[in-house]
Amino acid sequence: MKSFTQHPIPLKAPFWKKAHPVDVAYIGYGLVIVVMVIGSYVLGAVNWLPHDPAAIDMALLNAPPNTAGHWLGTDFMGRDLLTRLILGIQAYFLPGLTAIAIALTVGSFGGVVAGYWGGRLNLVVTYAANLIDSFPRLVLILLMVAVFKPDIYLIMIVVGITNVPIVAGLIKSKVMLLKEKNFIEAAVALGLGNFRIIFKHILWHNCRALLIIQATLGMAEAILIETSLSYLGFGVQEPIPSWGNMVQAGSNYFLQGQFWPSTAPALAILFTILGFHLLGDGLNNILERKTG
Amino acid sequence: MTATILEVQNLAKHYRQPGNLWSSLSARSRIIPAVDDVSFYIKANETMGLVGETGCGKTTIGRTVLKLTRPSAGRIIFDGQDVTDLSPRQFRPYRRQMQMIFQDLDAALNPKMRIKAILKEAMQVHHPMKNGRLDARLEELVAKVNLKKSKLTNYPPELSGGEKRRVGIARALAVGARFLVADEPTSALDVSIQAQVVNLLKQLQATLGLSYLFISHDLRLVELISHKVAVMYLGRIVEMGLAGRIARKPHHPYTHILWSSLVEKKSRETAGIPNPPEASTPGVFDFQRPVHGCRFAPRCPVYHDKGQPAICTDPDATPPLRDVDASHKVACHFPL
Amino acid sequence: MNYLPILKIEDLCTYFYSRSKQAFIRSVDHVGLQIAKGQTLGLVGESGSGKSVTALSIMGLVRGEPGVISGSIELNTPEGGINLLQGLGLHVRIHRDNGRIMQVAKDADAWEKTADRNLRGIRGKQIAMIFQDPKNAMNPFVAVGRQIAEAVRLNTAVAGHREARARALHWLAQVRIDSPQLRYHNNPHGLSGGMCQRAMIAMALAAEPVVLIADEPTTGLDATIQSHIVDLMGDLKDELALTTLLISHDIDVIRSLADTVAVMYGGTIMQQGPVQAVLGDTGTQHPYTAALLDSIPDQRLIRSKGYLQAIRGDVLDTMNIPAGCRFYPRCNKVDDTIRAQCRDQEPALINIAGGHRVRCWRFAQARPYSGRAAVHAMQRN
Amino acid sequence: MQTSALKPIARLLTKELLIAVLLLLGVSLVVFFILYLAPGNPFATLAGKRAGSNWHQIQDNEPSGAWYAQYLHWLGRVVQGDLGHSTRSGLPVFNEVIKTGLNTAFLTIGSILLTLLLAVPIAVYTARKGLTAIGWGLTAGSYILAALPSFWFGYIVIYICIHQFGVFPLAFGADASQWRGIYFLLPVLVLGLCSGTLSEMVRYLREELSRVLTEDYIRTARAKGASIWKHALREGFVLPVTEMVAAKIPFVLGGAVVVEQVFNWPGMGRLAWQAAQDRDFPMIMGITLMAAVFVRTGSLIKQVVHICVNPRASQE
Repeated sequence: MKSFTQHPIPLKAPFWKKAHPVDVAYIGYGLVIVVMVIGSYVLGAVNWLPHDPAAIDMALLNAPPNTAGHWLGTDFMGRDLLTRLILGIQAYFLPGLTAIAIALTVGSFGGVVAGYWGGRLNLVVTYAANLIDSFPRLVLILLMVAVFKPDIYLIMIVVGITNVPIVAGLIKSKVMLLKEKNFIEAAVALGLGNFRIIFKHILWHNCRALLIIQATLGMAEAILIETSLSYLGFGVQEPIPSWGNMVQAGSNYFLQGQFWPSTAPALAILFTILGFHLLGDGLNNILERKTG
Repeated sequence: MTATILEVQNLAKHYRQPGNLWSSLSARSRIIPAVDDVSFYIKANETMGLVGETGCGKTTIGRTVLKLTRPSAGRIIFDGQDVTDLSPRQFRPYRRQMQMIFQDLDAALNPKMRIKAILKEAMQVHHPMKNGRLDARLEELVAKVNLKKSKLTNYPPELSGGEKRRVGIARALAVGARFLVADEPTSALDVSIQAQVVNLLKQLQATLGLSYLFISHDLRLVELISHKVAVMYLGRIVEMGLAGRIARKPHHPYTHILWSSLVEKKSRETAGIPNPPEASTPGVFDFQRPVHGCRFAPRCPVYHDKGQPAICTDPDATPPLRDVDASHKVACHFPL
Repeated sequence: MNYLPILKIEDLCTYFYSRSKQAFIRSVDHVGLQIAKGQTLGLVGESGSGKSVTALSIMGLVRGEPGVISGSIELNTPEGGINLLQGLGLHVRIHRDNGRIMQVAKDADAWEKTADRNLRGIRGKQIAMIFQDPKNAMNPFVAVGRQIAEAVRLNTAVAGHREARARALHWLAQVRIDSPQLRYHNNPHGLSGGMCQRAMIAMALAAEPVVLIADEPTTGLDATIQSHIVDLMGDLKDELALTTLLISHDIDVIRSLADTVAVMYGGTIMQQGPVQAVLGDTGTQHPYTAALLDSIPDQRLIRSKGYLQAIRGDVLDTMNIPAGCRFYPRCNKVDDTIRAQCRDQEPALINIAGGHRVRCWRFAQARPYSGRAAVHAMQRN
Repeated sequence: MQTSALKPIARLLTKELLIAVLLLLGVSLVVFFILYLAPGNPFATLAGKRAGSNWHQIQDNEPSGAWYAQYLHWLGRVVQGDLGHSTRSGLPVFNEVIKTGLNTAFLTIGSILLTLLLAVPIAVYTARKGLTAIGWGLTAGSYILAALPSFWFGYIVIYICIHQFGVFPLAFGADASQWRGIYFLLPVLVLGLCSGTLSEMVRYLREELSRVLTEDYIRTARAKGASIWKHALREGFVLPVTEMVAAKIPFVLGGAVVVEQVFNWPGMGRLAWQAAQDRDFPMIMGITLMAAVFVRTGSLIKQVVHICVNPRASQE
């Protein structure tokens, strides 16, 4: 039995009461993850870490959690796992933001051009988007890595570019929707300039939620790609820690039954990516569907 | 004699049929004449009604007049000035004199902006002003359209249909427009709200001296609010004249059918002319048929009664808009 | 009335719950209707008055929570009568405060299961429905002829594909579609609006239903096409002796097709009775009906180019139903003798002549019509 | 289907085919330019380093020219199926790519089928019932799988296999023939669960299906007593599934690079990895082109299905 009660006077409810509780839980969890990621980045940046990330302790190899002051144990060279996990964020944070920035700016540009002016420009943008979509991302990255060099920023630029079609497609369909509702025409009739219509009315008022969602998903993507590349040996290189090369290094001891050194970073990846995905999902449900 | 505020001469708008690869390669792209050779004028403080079926090009005329789309041919003369070839920048000063009320209630209303912000933006586009004065003007404006002041802090989705329409009208007035294109301003509204909006438009015309191009398919409202009425069929004006005469003494068979098809009338009197056969796709241009000749012929009861005279389908004899009376024109070879 | 109505609705309530406002949208609030055999009942009202939801409630097609919560819908066919809401009272608990529903608990799954069982063999077969916006209401991926043939096979004794096709062609011809053989293969978007509406009517008729519900069959069509459809429906009514529930916001459509009329406002019926009594110039109208008729321009007004008599205020928001008469805030016929009553107390439907009922305190001398009894009966189930 | 409807469909198909060809030309141009702009232009330097390779001959035939001449020359060879020879092994790239490409195709198709097999029931269940406890759990599960690093998950699977079944996939590369059946299943399992497509598929299919179930025509179907699933099938199931499969092929191919590495699967992804390590340009170029062909084929099939299912597209 599902029960519905009318309150005598309708409440002026805050948004978290209006939203579905599952969405609120998603967003709450996602925000916790975002705070932790930013916090870790700051900790790493000011070098405020529990241990020296490079201090090798040959006596304590692959130690389980909570041994000798190492809360999360140590890796195959006896280095503190927690410290390296916190520091590992450095490998993603700025490169990930680069990828997001490229995807959002180029994608918004393409989407607006295709949707707002349409016609030939739309054909050009669609062709370019399909062209980018024709490359499997990892294969393209391997090509770039082989031709140039395995550099995390280069990789993230490629990730950003391969995300452009997604953003462009979303923005374009949003603009088309507004066009269909004569919204843009009304703004033109009022005498507003193209610049103001595009930036204020289209991008700021009607696409910002969408861009935020894409940004959260972009961060998750950056982490997963780096992890895969680390495994393939093209990611961030030792001794600089990244979660990807930590899982990779740890998994060499997997078959000997030493699970922990690779499981810890793998769980970090799992929870972080889950956080970004759920944040995106929850925001999507609340911001896009309700008002759309 | 009042001044002519808008004059349209031989306006045409042709659309290319949405490109498919082969047609663009073979350069045989088909032209859809959405509006063809349309001329009319509107005087200050006057309302011209534009009626016709869906897809007959009446909205296209409204949009072309406001230069929201570029005409293929013809001239648009606003307030004695030819504005047809002005660039968007040159045309901007005219935008504050001519505005549009869109059929879609939400068209002008950014769902993420409060009503207040929407109206303030409209007021400041052409007349930047200080906040104090802005608020005073805003209050004036809201009072003009009978909108509750408490609604100013709401977002558009929280308003009812009638309120949205009022905001739409207020927005058009905010820039100081003298000429409004009202594209089906009542079609999305309930009967009781329709009456309010029509009254508001009439009242604004009386107090502010506005001119309207009133586009609607509701014949009775058009008749009530308009001084002149133009009847369109497939992109052409087939009859034009004073509202009362068009309604009661039509000369074109199509106009006759339109008015006699009013369900209200039919429930009381029987129509003199039998209903025409319903074309497979009424109101949509059929490319298989020739563009010239009388476009209404296939559905025209007179054409069928008269034994399908050749002149009606003669490609070189498109019936011109002729005077049949003082200020009453009709485009038909055999006017009623 | 000494005949048995074919469709008899009593005290129907369909609510929706707004999570953000934490309030009920009382779309259909204690509605009672009946249609006699061969008659057309016109249900007229503005948007949000609950006419369409009433139709969907009959068909068991209401989406959203909690949906239908109480009432009875009796269908009396030659084979016998059935209450479409039979046994559903078990799955819902209603808490009232001062006679107003304030809390509803509903077991949606159990409700739906029982309702589907009640409706089996009735939905589509005994009661068919014509929807508004036919282009979206017909499957865009399937040829209209095949959709009609499907209705034939599902709801009549005709089982074979070949015969069903023949029947579908017959119905296409019946609704005056020329060259049905060609149109049979068209998809809905390949037809014009009027054609599509005809096909929709053909699909509903193909089931040879006992009751036909037509929800805004002319809305969104051009004036000339509207009159074609109205003509068609008038002809079909005579030819097939249909029992029809016709829903429209267009008083002219109702006037030309209906035998009896019910006027809805804010989720309930304000006035019902024979069409001449309700929509004619009788003077015994509900203030709302009278105001509605006044807001349509008539010839005299058009000639004088005067102002319309608009109803002040906005259409009632069924989330905030006032304590008294629903129309009180917009009514221009309230005088001081009844003002307090109008404001504080909801009037009942009052029978002022045979079958002509009005929900207004101005007619309070007449005998009130009780529609509440059925609720209590149902709760005891 | 009526014969009159076939003509526009044929026309649309030729159009799609043309677009696919144009896109593949674009892909080849992009690949060419990446190499052309690479430090030291591999087209020039490689030839000098590896005297015995075919690259030398290419350079011989067409020693120096404008970039477009180089491109056209190269393209001419590509069209003839000559992608050059691997600088590492000296084998013809075309044959290698086809051989490993087939293996990868098996893996990719298998894993997409597995993903669908899991995603469709979850999507249908949650679209019908809403987010109940079970639906929520299943959805959460799909999210968790999508967030796991696939190679780590692969190691877990291998570990479990060793300990539970005593089957050890290390035997793969060397003597794969007798183990093929089992070995085939493990990478498919890992790739199908863990390539990040599962959660997106669940979400997209659920959203599309629940959107379609609220369409007016579904209500009409119920009103006439017809099955809503039958009417929702085309728009709510066939279209989104093909859409999703086509959109996810590039991701799955990317995932295959990692999974092939974990399971020593002799596919294109592993070859790409090898080539990237050795800076074997002809090889990685060939693989990229081949992957693009895969992707384009996928979306071509999608377009065909869309055109056949949705007559609106053909009449527009």
